[in-house]
Amino acid sequence: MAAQKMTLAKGINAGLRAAMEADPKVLLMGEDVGKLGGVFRITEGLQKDFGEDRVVDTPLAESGIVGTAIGLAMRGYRPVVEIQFDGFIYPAFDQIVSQLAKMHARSRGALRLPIVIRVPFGGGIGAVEHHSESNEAYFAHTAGLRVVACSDPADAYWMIQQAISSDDPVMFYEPKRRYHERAEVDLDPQAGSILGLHDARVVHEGTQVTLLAYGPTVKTCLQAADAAAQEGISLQVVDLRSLSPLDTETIDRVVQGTGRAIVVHEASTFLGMGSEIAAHIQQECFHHLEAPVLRVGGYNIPYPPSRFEEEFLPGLDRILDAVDRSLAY
Amino acid sequence: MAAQKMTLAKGINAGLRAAMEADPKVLLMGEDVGKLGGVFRITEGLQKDFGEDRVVDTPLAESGIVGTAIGLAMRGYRPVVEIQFDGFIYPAFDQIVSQLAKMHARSRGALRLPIVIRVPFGGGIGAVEHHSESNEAYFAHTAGLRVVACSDPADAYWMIQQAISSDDPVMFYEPKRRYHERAEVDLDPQAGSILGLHDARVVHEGTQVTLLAYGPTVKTCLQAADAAAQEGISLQVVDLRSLSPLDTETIDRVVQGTGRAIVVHEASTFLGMGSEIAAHIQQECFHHLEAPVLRVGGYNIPYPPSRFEEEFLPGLDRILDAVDRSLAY
Amino acid sequence: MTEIRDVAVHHETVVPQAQQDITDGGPDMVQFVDGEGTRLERTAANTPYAEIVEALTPEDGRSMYRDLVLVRRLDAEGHALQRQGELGLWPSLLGQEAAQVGAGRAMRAQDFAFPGYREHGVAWCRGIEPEQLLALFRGVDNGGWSPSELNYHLYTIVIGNQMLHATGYAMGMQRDGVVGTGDEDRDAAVMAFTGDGGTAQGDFNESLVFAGVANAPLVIFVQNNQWAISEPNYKQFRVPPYQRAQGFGFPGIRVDGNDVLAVYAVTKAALDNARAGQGPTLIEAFTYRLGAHTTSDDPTKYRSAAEVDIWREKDPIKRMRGFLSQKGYADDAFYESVDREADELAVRVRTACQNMPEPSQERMFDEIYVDPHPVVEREKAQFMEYQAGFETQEAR
Amino acid sequence: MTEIRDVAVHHETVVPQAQQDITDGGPDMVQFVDGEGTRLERTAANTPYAEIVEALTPEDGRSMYRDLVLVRRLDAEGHALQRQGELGLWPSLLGQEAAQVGAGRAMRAQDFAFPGYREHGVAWCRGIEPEQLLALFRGVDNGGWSPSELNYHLYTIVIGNQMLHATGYAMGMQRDGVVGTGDEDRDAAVMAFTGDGGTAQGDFNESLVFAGVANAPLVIFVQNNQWAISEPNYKQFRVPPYQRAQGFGFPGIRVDGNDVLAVYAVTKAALDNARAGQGPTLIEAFTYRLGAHTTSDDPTKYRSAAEVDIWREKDPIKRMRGFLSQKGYADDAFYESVDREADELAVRVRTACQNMPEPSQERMFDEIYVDPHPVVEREKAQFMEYQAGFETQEAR
Ligand SMILES: Cc1ncc(C[n+]2csc(CCOP(=O)(O)OP(=O)(O)O)c2C)c(N)n1
Ligand SMILES: Cc1ncc(C[n+]2csc(CCOP(=O)(O)OP(=O)(O)O)c2C)c(N)n1
Ligand SMILES: [Mg+2]
Ligand SMILES: [Mg+2]
Repeated sequence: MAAQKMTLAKGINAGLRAAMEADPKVLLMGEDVGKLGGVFRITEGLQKDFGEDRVVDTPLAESGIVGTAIGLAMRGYRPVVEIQFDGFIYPAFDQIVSQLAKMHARSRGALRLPIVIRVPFGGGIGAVEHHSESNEAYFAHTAGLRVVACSDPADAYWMIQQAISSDDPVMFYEPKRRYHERAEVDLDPQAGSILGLHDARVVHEGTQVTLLAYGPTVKTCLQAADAAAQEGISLQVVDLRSLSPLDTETIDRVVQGTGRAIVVHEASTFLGMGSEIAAHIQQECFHHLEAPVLRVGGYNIPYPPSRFEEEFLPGLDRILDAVDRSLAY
Repeated sequence: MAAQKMTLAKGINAGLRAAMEADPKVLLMGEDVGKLGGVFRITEGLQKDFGEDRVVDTPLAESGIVGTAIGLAMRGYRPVVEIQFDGFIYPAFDQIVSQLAKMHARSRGALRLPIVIRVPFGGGIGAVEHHSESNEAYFAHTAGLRVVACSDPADAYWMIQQAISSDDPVMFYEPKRRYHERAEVDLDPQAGSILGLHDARVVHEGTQVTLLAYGPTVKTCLQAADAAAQEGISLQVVDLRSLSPLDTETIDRVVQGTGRAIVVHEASTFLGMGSEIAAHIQQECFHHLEAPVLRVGGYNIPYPPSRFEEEFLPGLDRILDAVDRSLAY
Repeated sequence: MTEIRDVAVHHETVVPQAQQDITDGGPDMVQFVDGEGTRLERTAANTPYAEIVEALTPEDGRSMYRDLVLVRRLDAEGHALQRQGELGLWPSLLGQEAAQVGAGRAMRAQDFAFPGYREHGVAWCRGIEPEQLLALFRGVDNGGWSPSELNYHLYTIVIGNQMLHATGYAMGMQRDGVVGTGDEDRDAAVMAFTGDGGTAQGDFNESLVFAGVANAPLVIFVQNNQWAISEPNYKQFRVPPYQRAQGFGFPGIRVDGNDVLAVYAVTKAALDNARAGQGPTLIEAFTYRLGAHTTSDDPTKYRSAAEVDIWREKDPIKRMRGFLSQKGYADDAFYESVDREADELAVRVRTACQNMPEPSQERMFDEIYVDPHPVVEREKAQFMEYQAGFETQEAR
Repeated sequence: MTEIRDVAVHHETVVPQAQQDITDGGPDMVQFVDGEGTRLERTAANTPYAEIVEALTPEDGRSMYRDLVLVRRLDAEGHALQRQGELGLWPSLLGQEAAQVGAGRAMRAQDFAFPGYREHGVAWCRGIEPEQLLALFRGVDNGGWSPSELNYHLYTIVIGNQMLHATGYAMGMQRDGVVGTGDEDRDAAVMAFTGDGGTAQGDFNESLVFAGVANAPLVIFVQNNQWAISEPNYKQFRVPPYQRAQGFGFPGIRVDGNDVLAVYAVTKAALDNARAGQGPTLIEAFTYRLGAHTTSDDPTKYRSAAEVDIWREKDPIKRMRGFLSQKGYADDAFYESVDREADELAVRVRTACQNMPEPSQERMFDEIYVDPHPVVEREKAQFMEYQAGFETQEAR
C-alpha cells in the first residue's frame, strides 16, 4: 500500500472504513451519520457500503446514543459513536462518567466496553455557540477513559483504527478546523512512522523552548516555531497526541532538554490540560526548569461569539509572547 | 445573637432557614427535601415551616431539577438545588455547563441565574458506588460558575447564605463525612471572623511546609499538622474554601513564606484541583519554591468499593510522607 | 472475558424502514382550510376550535397574511445575507411560517416564549426587531435582545434545554399567582418550542414529567417539519409526537402546521387553558421544512425533490391568500401593499446587518459574572495591555 | 437587570396534592388471584393472559411459592446482616417478591436482565448465588458476579442508566439474528428493571424512544412500589407508568405486582412477543415497598402506619399460599419443608457473609483498564512499596 495525499477528514473516513472491513462487530452510531455522512461528512459513503445496521442514524439524544452503545458493546459490538459537535456531548456526560468509564472496574474485569466516542472539537470555524468547545479536560480527569487527539491526516487514519481496536473506551478528539487540511498518509501498516496510540511525537526539533500542543494548536505551534526561527529563536514542538494517559516519558525527556516549556491549547487554562502538564513537569523536572511552565490557552470565559474567536484562540502572537516571557527568566 | 454549638449539617440547615426568612424568593428544590428533610436531613423542618411551594420535592430527574431551577431563576426566584449525592449530578451536567454557567454571558448580562447547587461530596462514609465522588474539578474548569467548599459548621452557616445571595451560580460542596462534626458558630453577622465567600483562610500557622486543602481534607491536614508538630515539623494549613476563583493572593503569600506546598484533596490527582494550584504556584512563586508543589489525592481510579476507601483517601500517613518528600528537596 | 458472542453477525437489515405517509397528517389533525384555501366543514377534530376561528375578523385574517409574508421575506433575507458572507449561518423557516405565526399570535403580552433556533416567525410576532435576530448568526452576540423586555427568551441551540427552562418559568408563574385568577390581563402562560427531533431528548421528556406533575401553565409546541437535519420522523419516534402527551397525563393535539387559522385556534385554546390553571398541552404542528436544515446543509443528500414538490404545493401563504380571496376579505391592492412592505423590510434588514458595528474585542470579557471575578478581570487587563502594546507598535 | 418580577409571592400552595388511591390498581390491572388467594374470573384485563396461567402445573405453583419464601428470607437475612454491621447497606425487597419472582421466572436462559439495586428476587431466579449479592453491600466489590455467565447484569445504582444499556443490548440481539427466527431456544429478549421514581429520568424516556424506533426485543419492567424514597407517586407522574408506553408507540400493561401468577403471565407474554420480533412492552407491576427504602431510611418521617397496614394485608406470599391451599396443590408438609429450606438458606447466607475474605488492598488498582496504563501502574507500584515500608517498619 502506497502513501496517499488526503485531508484529515478523509483520513478518519478511511480509517473507519478499514476498521469496519477488518471487524464486522464495528458499528458507527450517531446523528445524521447515514445518508448525510455526518455534518462534517466523516462517515460519507459508509452506510451505503456497510448498511443501516452498521452505520446507524440514531434518535437525537446523546445519552441514548452512548447508553445504547454500552449495551451493544456488552453484546460484543464495538460501537464508534459520533457526537455531532463538542458542545453536544454533555447530555451523555452521565453515561460516559458513571458507566462507560467505570464498567470495567465495576465488573472487576468481567465486562469490557471497547467504545470510541468521536468528538469534533475546538473553534475557529465561525460557528454559533456550543459548536466550538474544547472539553477534553473533563474526560482526562475521569479515571477509566483514554483520551486522545489527532492533529494531522496520518494520525487521523491510524489513531482512529488504534482507538477502535483498544479494548478500553477512548474519547477521540478531532480538530474540526483542521478537517480540510491535506497531507501524505502512509497506508502501509508496517510504516515505521506509526506510533502507539498513547505516544507523543516531537514534530519540530528545537533547543530553547518546548511547545506542547495537541489537536488544532499543533499547527499553530509549528507556525510559531517557523516565525521564531526567523528571529533566531529555536522552538521545539511536541504533539502530545494522547491526553490521558500523557506520554510523560517523552515530556520529561524533551523538557529536561530545553528547560523551558509552554503548553498551548484552546481550552480555558484554569484546570485545562496545561495545568496537569505544568504540575507534572514542575514535579518531575524541578531542577531542570529555567523558567516556570507557561500556559497559553483560551481565556477563562465561555467560548465567545465567533467575531471574537480570533482573539480568544491562542494564536501566533500570544505564543511568541509567552516564548519571550519564558526566555526572560 | 450569641455563638452556638452545632454540627456542620445543622449549620447549613440554619443558614438555609436564615436565607429563606430573609428573602421570599429563595426556594429549595431536590429529591426528598420535603418531609424527609433530604437523605442527610439538611433541609429538616423547612418544608413544614415554609410550605411545599418553597421546599419542593421534585421528580427524580436531575437535569429536570436544574433545568426548571433555571426557569424559576429567570422568573425572579433564587433556587437552592440539592443533589442527593455527588455521583448523581452528572445527568444535570448539560444544564449546568451549557446553560447555568453561560446564561449571563449568553444574554450579555440581561439574565442572572442566582442558583446554588448543593453537592454533598467525598467519601469515607462506607457507601456503595457513586456515593463518594469528588467532582469539583469539572465545575471549577467551567467558566461562568463559582465553586466553593465548606469545611466546618461556621463556614457552613455563613457560606451557604453568601452563596445564596450571590447573583452568580454557585456550586456549593459539602463534606458529607464531616456533617456530624460540631463546633461553635458565631451567629452575629458582624462577627469579625466572617470571610468573603472566595477567601482562603489560614487555619493553622506553621513555617516549614504549607498544606492546602478544602472540604473534608482540611481536618485531615490539621491532624497531620498536630502529628508533625510532635516530630518537630511545623506545618501551615490553609483551608482554600473557594475553588473557583481561587484566592491566589493568599496562596501566593503563604507559599512564598514557606517555599513548600502540598495540595491535599480526595479527587483523583490527574487534573484535580491540585494540578491547577501547582501550575499556578510554580508560575507565580517560581523563585520562592524550595521543592516542587506536591499533590496528595485520591488515586487515578474510579472511587473503589468502601472496604478500600481508607487506603484510597489521602490520610495522615500519606500527607506526612509527602511532607518528608517535600522537605527532602 | 469480554462478552463477544459466538453468534454470526446478522446481515439482513434490522433497522425499521419508514411506514408513515409523511404528507398526510391523518384524521386527528385539526385543519380549517384546505390546500387551496377553501374553508373546510366542521370535523370531529376541528369542532372544539371552530368558535375561535369564527370569532376572527377579516382584519385578523389580513394581518395574519401580512405576518406570513413579512416573516418569509425576513427569512429569505437572512438566507441571502448568509450567502453573501454577512452571516455565518442561517436556519431557514421556509414552509413553517404558518406554524410560527399562528403560535406567536395566539400569545398575550404577559405570556413568555422559549424558542429553539428557527423561530424567527415567533420572534416577529413577539415584537423582536428583525435585525436583532441577526447578531447571533453574524457572530457578534449570542442573542441580540433582552429576554424580559418582550417576554421572548434567547434562542437555545442545545436541543431540549429550553423545554425545562420553560417548565420552570411556568412554575414560577404559578408561585407568582398569575395563573387561574380569572383576570385576563394578568393570567399568563409559557410556550416552549422544539422540533420533531427534539422530542427524543431526555430534557424534552423530563419537561413533560415536571410540567405534568406541577400542572404548569405550559404549552409545548413541536414543529414537526418531518426532518431533523437528515433524519426522517421514523428515526425519531414510532408514533407522532402529539400522542406522547397522553402518556404523561395531559392532552396532545395535532394541527395542520401550514394552516395558520388552525394553528392559531389550537394554540389559543391551549394557552387559555394553561392560563386558567388547567395545565399543560402539547401541540404538534404538522408541517415541512422546505429548505435546507441550515445554510450549511445539503438536503439533496438525503431526500427527494419529489417529496419537496408535494409540500411546496401545501404552501401556507398560498393557502391563506386563497382563503382571503375566496372570502373576499382581501384584494390585489392589499396583496401588493404587503409585498411592498416586505420589500422595505428586506432593505431595512439588509442595511441594518451591513451597518452592524463591529464589537470591540475586550467586550468578550464582560458580563461573564455579575460580581467581580479576579481571573476574568486579570485576563481582561492583560488582554487590553497586550492589545495596547500592538497599537503602540503600529503607531510607531 | 435581573428578571425580578413585581408580582407578590403567591401564598397558597400551587403544588398538586395526591388524588390517586394508592391502594387500588384500577380496572386495567391484570390480576388472577385476590387477596386471599382465590382464583378470579376472567376479566377484560386478564383474559389475554389466562391461557398462560392455565397452562401452569401445580408443581409450577409450588415452585413459585418456594421462590417467594426463599427470596423473602434471603432479603430478611440481608437486612439483619446490615443491622449487625456486616453490610454497609441493604435495600429490602419486602413486599415486592411476587413482582420479582414472576418476572424472573418468565425469562429464558438466553434472555438478559438489567436490574436496578433491589432486584434480589430476579437475581435469585437467574441463578445468582445469594452470597454474591452481598459483596456490593459489604463494600468489597461493586457486584460479585460476571454478568455474562447467567445473563444478569450488575446492579445499577444511577437511576435510569441501565434502561439504555438494556435497549442497546436488545439492539445487539437484533443484529445477532436471535430475534424473530421462530427458534424457541435461540430467540432472545432483554428485561430492564426500574422503579416508579425511575420513570422521571431522561434516560428512562430515551430508552422508550430508542426501543420504540428500533422495535427492540425489550421488556421494560417498572416496579411501582408507590414510593421513591420519601416521594409518593403523584410527585413523579400524573398518570401511572403503564400509560407512558402508548405515547412511544408500544403497549403498556399494568399488572398486580403482588400476584405472582399475573406477573408471570404478563411478563411471559411480553417476552414472547419481544423474542418473536414484535417489539417492546412496558409492564408496570403495581406493588408496595413494605420496608424502608434502605437500611439508612426512616419511613416514619413521610408515611403512615395505616397505609403500610393496608398493604401488609396484600402480602404476595399469603396470597400464593392461599391459592395453593384452596386448590389443594400444597399441604402443610410442603410449607414446612419450604420454611426449613429458608432457614438453611439464611444460615448459608450468613456464614458466607461472615466468611467473605477481606480483599487485599492493592486490588483496587486492578482491572481499571484492559490494556496497561502507566498512571495506574505507577500508583499501584508506589502503593505496594509504601505498604511494604509499613510492614517492614512493623516487623522491626
Ligand atoms: C443536544 C444537541 N444535539 C445535537 C445538536 C445538533 N443539531 C442541531 S439541529 C439538529 C436537528 C434538529 O431537528 P428538529 O428537532 O427536528 O428541529 P428542526 O431543525 O427540524 O427545526 C441537530 C441534530 C444540537 N443542536 N443539540
Ligand atoms: C440519578 C440518581 N439520582 C438519585 C439517586 C438516589 N436515589 C436512590 S434510590 C432513589 C429512589 C428510587 O425510587 P424508585 O425508582 O421508585 O425505586 P425504588 O427505590 O422504590 O425501588 C433515589 C432518589 C440515584 N440513585 N440516582
Ligand atoms: Mg425537524
Ligand atoms: Mg419506588
